[in-house]
Amino acid sequence: MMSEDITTPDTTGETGPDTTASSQATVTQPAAQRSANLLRSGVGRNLGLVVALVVLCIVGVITAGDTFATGANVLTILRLAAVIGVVSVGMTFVITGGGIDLSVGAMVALASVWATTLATQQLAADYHWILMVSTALAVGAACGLVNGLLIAYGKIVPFIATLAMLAAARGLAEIISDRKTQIITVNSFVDFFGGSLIGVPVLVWIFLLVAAAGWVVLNRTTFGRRTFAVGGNAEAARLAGIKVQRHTVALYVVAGLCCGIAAVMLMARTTTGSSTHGQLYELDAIAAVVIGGTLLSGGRGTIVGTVIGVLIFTTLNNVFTLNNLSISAQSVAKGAIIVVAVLLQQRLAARTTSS
Amino acid sequence: MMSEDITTPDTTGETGPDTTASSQATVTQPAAQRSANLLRSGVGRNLGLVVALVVLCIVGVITAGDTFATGANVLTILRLAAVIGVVSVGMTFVITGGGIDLSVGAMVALASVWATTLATQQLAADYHWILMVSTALAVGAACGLVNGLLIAYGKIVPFIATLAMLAAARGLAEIISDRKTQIITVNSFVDFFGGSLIGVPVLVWIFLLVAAAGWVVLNRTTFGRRTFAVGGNAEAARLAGIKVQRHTVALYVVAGLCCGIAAVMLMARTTTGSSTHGQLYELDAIAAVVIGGTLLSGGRGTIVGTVIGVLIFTTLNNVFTLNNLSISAQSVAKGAIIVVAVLLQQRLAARTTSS
Amino acid sequence: MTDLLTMTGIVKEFPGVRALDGVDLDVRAGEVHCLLGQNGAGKSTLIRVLTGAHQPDAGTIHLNGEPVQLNSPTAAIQRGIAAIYQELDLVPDLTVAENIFLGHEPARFGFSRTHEATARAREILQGLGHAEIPTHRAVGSLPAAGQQVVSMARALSRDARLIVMDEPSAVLDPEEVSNLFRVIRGLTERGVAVVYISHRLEEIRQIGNRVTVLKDGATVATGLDARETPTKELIRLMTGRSIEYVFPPRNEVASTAPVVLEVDELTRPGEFAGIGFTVRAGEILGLAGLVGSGRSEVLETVYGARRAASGSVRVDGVALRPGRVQAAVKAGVGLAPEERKSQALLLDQAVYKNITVSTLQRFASGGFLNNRAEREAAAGLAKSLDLRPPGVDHPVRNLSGGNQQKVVLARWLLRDCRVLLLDEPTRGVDVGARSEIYALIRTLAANGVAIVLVSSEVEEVLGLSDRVVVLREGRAVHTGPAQAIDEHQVLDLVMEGSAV
Amino acid sequence: SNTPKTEDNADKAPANQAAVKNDEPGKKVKIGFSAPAADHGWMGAITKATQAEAKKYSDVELIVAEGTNDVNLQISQVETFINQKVDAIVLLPFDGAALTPVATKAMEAGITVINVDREFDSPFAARTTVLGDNHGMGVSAGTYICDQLKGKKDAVVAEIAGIDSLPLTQDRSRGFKEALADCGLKVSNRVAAEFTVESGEKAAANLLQAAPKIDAIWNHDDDQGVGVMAAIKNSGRKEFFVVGGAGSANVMRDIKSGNSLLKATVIYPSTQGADGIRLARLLVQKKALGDLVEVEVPRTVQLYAPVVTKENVDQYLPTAFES
Ligand SMILES: Nc1ncnc2c1ncn2[C@@H]1O[C@H](COP(=O)(O)OP(=O)(O)OP(=O)(O)O)[C@@H](O)[C@H]1O
Ligand SMILES: Nc1ncnc2c1ncn2[C@@H]1O[C@H](COP(=O)(O)OP(=O)(O)OP(=O)(O)O)[C@@H](O)[C@H]1O
Ligand SMILES: [Mg+2]
Ligand SMILES: [Mg+2]
Repeated sequence: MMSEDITTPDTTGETGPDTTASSQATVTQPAAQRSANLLRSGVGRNLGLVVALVVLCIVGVITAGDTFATGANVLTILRLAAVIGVVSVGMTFVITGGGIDLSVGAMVALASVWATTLATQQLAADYHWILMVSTALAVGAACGLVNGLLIAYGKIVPFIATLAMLAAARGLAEIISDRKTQIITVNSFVDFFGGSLIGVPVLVWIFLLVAAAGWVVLNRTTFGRRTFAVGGNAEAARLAGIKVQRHTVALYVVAGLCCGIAAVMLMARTTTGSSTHGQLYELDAIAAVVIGGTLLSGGRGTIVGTVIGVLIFTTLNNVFTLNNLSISAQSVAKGAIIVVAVLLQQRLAARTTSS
Repeated sequence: MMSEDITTPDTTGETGPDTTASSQATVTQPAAQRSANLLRSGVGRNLGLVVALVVLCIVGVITAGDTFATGANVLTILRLAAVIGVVSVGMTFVITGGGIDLSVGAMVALASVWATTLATQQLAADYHWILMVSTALAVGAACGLVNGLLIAYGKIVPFIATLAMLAAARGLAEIISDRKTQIITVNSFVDFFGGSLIGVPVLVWIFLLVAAAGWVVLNRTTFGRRTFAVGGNAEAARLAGIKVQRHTVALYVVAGLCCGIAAVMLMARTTTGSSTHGQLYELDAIAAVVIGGTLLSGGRGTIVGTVIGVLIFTTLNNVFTLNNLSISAQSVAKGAIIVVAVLLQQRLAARTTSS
Repeated sequence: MTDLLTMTGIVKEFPGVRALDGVDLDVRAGEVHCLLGQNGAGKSTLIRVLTGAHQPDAGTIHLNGEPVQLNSPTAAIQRGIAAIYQELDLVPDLTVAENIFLGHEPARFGFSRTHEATARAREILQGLGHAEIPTHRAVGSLPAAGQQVVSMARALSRDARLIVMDEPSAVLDPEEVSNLFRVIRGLTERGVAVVYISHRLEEIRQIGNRVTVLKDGATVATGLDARETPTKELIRLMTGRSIEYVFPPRNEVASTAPVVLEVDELTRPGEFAGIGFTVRAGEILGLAGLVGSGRSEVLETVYGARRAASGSVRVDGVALRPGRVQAAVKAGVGLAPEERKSQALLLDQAVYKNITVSTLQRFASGGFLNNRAEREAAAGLAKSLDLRPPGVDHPVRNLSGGNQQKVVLARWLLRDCRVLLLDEPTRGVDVGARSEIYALIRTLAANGVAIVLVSSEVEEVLGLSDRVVVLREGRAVHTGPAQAIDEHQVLDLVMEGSAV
Repeated sequence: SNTPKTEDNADKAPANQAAVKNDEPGKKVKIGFSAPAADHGWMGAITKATQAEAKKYSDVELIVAEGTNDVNLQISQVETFINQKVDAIVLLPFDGAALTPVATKAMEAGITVINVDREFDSPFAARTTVLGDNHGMGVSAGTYICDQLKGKKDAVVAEIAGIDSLPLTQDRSRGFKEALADCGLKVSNRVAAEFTVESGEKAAANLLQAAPKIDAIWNHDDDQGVGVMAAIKNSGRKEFFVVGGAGSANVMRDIKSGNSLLKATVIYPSTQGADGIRLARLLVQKKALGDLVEVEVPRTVQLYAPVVTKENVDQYLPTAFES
């Protein structure tokens, strides 16, 4: 997208986007300084977002202190964030790799429906709920695979390929479920995923795990490094010997898998599978990813930013609900707050890097 | 988006993206050959799309011949295409210029609501319906202006800025209309825009005019050239002395203006203004633009392709409805057809250019 | 002669880097003023300040004795300053004519006058000796040299008083360079001033009047006579040391050394046909030819980035699957492509990540990367290539052009290749680093790597390779030992039968 | 109570005596309200009516959450209400089954849950359920059409449904089909819109092409009906009559005027949320529903789906919603 191009040059004349604090670091720096740099660069890049989140929390405390700052409310926010958060982690991979996935919501719906058909539930009741989970994951991954193949080998623009998947997967979900909401009767499934571990809901644990795994894979593995390369310059990646097509397929499978996980979480939360699940998740997820600082044109991505982005949106919803704003005013306020948060993020990021 | 990068190289080894028929033409070609080339390249680039549309029509004739191939039905398709078509023309400009606009649907809603408030309608009844039209256009252009300023000068990624506008404009539309459907009582307005000229509905004329104007501006004016430049390489455009920021603002104003026109058309079609108008237009418009061959990353765009893209989607709906297909089956079929159309388009385009 | 342009005390800081630290430059009307300096010395930055693309943090600019503020490219253009930038700034999907007139399209009431633009573009291209470039073709589909010509045409299309050329000759072959010089002389005769940047000192001697030398963002000498100042002195001013600008001695390739790369009857219609050669372990094969003779295409086809229509490529006797980069990589073939920005670099990524991207497996265990090992390996190479600034954590985008080229090269040096295909490895690299690169290439060969080298500098091809293949219009017209042929013979071979 | 425009239904019009007594301010009641996104007129009217109703009581504090079609978000809104320790929750779930667990959780936390319009699938999830009669709507519309077309054996009947994936749409269509079958008719053409004016216009335009001759159309929703009527007007066709659904004021005025193709509409009250507020208040304040002998508020209140025609329109017009 353009913004990147016109963002920097005109007034400041900068073209390099990634001049974080670490640029001064040399190879011989001591470990302490290196980790200080790491911290500084991590915070620096996301400082604005963190500040936006903190401001939002402060507003929450001031306007609805007694309920906002309670443990239960924090868990409510986290539970809400968990489902869309997992989807957004997958989306971060796809976007960092230079693609986009509009079919996430539809994949969540299809996976939830498929995993809650009578047949699957019967099997799960007879053997183990793990069968339902694997069905959801398999459906998600398979949809992702189709996306990936269409894009990498069929050479269809990601936007169109995943738009087609959106239509097809939701239609299929409707056909399978006959547009009825399928209720989960496998209690062991609901009990496990609806439960808590050390006071933290299992759903939140899953979100944390997925986010942590996503961070490690994106920043500490060859797979992640290649994702940046493919998204940053696919031709250069190809000439550097990276299997670009295969990697692209893998990225969409990751996104599909995340949708499968999200479907399981949503099934647990609602005790249902339905073709209407996950509506507009594509917009929510892309918004969280982009506000988090991942470049829509690929080549730059951050899981931490995505997680903060998701938290900003969910906290916003929570604060709105607590404060009983008029619904239409909520929309207007949301738009304004998004703009302010991004502007804040830019100003603060510019300050930390130039100092 | 990535696809562009991985599209070509691997099997064919081409890296130049635009090796259309014209690449063989030499400097000294006579005018006749030049225009033949133009035709060839125009058809060549859109051949697959045209074929897809024709196939669709053939399917329509076979499955519902008696009703499909009537003049009335063709006008129905065109009337349906008109509103989203005008929005898509505006979207083509924004995307060609390297941006994106998610707020089109919300702008249509806001413009329609603003232009149908009691006060505006009263004024229009007293003086002329042109007042309603100008209100809608002004609201659309103003929203576009805000988008443009946020993106060009506020340096907010287009995706986020227009997402914020989406929320804000729809919220504002709800506040103004108090969520009521505002019925238009100015008969002169409805009569004019609901009428026909030489057998063709006024709405279709407007669509044709907007598309033609869009084509001329994009392909025959300096504004159009600069749009390609800004979208293709914003830094190069800046160094060439183009005022990139101002141009970007202008592009979003164009998109907003088109939304204002679309709002007027929708008002005429439904005889109402409503905050629920234009839902998901952003996806529909982007899909039409992208399937038409405009590059989502900017720098390449075609109005003709966009128009064909819009027609494909509307004809698809029409054929489905004529055949009384279930909505779910429609979804699945739609996904499949999109994929097939794009693949067809690519294969055929590849053939015409390599011959 | 009066000074047309005076820049004094120009300072430009980037986060963490002081690119310009008090630079002075004065240019007279009608002269060719050469700007010399090592990679990263600040030449391009100075140019971008002059053209309004960057805003200086301090310093003054006078044009014709008047102080001016150049706060946007438009401002500079309006004052008659035009530029050819080092990184080609063209819009790939626009046509040649559209690119030339970008920003000042011939138009009436906003409607572009395509015919007028085409006619005028053709005129300008003719003046540059490139009437053959089709004005309606998308610039992105032209080879690098063609794009460079378009970039020059664009600068000439403005009625400029001062034209800045940042390494315009880097992608041009000797004939085209003399073409360019003819154009420059024409300009200066009309009183236009030219600021000329190049790392090729012999060009400075041919075309330059006066020289300004930059070092580490400061002017170290100004007003030197371009013809009289001894080369040694120039190099000393630039680098602070004296460097013998010669090629390192050849190692003898044993005739028993195994043949590593065999290319046989390789053909891609329209690009090249019937290309065949072999390279032994430790041997350097040079490909000479004019720009557009198909050298890059041959390399890319050998590498599998393009699919051959017919013919075969064997490495160690095993045929590679055509059109498969993977197959080549697996067999130990590496390609350093010619267009660093589009084909090689991940501009937003740190230097070390760019260097290790082809060798990730080496720094990983179980898929997990060891960043420290990566950094250290990259830093070692950065040091031996004299990368400036030496840190490996900067994004590559912020490096100067020559230093970006060094990063590309470092990537392939890091990899243990059986066959290394080098396309224009020294493009834009300064004299100091150049001799380091020559030495490195020789060392690689000595270690048994088979190397194919493409360069537009005939001297470099001859000086470095053991054997040369001369290409003309996609066909090999000569194959033989490098020592048995001299520059003139090569030029005769490549030009023979050409229309010019 | 006062303005009949936004509250009150025909079936409890005479309850004023008891209602007045119930209306006297009592213990303060904090009520949370959550509903799907107001992406169509009826849903907008629901929220408006609910808010208006709550304003009438000095002892009611209403907290309205943003409308959403994401069940995950709606669940978290209910969780937030629980955290806020509201006394009652009036919940119009996007998907009844999906919101059942969290509603049950709210009930377990001692909060009175009133389920509106789309039913939970567990009796423990709500204290009281207020429902429209979707199946009944279809039956009423079908019966009316049968009556009007009496004797016409091969009549072409078309149906313009609402959002097809909602159970309520499916219920309406089922009822319609059953009623038509009773008189030997069937639905010849069926299209689905999205409850919005625009989608109604689009669906109708296509439908009119698909069926060159029609005798009757049932349109599920009067707000989308504005678009349907616009499309019909545009086509210039007049050979059929139209039956609406939901019962907006616009449509009733059309029916009253008598010169519209719209001959009747089937009421689907948009006051269900408002009724939910009243019931919630009564339940929390432990009051009885006036005019019932029973001391407890009933478990289910199903609203009636009468057919409005020119003959009886005056009776319904005052309570119709302005969409
Ligand atoms: N946008 C930027 N951000 C940060 N540093 C920059 C930026 N642009 C240039 N630099 C730094 O400024 C210094 C001067 O760069 P410049 O491009 O002017 O060198 P140069 O003399 O043109 O070298 P070359 O001969 O390699 O082209 C380099 O150290 C470079 O890394
Ligand atoms: N100046 C030019 N104008 C138009 N077309 C050109 C020009 N130069 C080359 N071409 C075309 O490009 C093709 C190959 O160009 P390319 O630059 O890749 O060759 P090369 O020998 O590798 O030169 P270099 O080493 O400079 O890249 C040729 O088929 C030729 O037709
Ligand atoms: Mg430079
Ligand atoms: Mg080359």
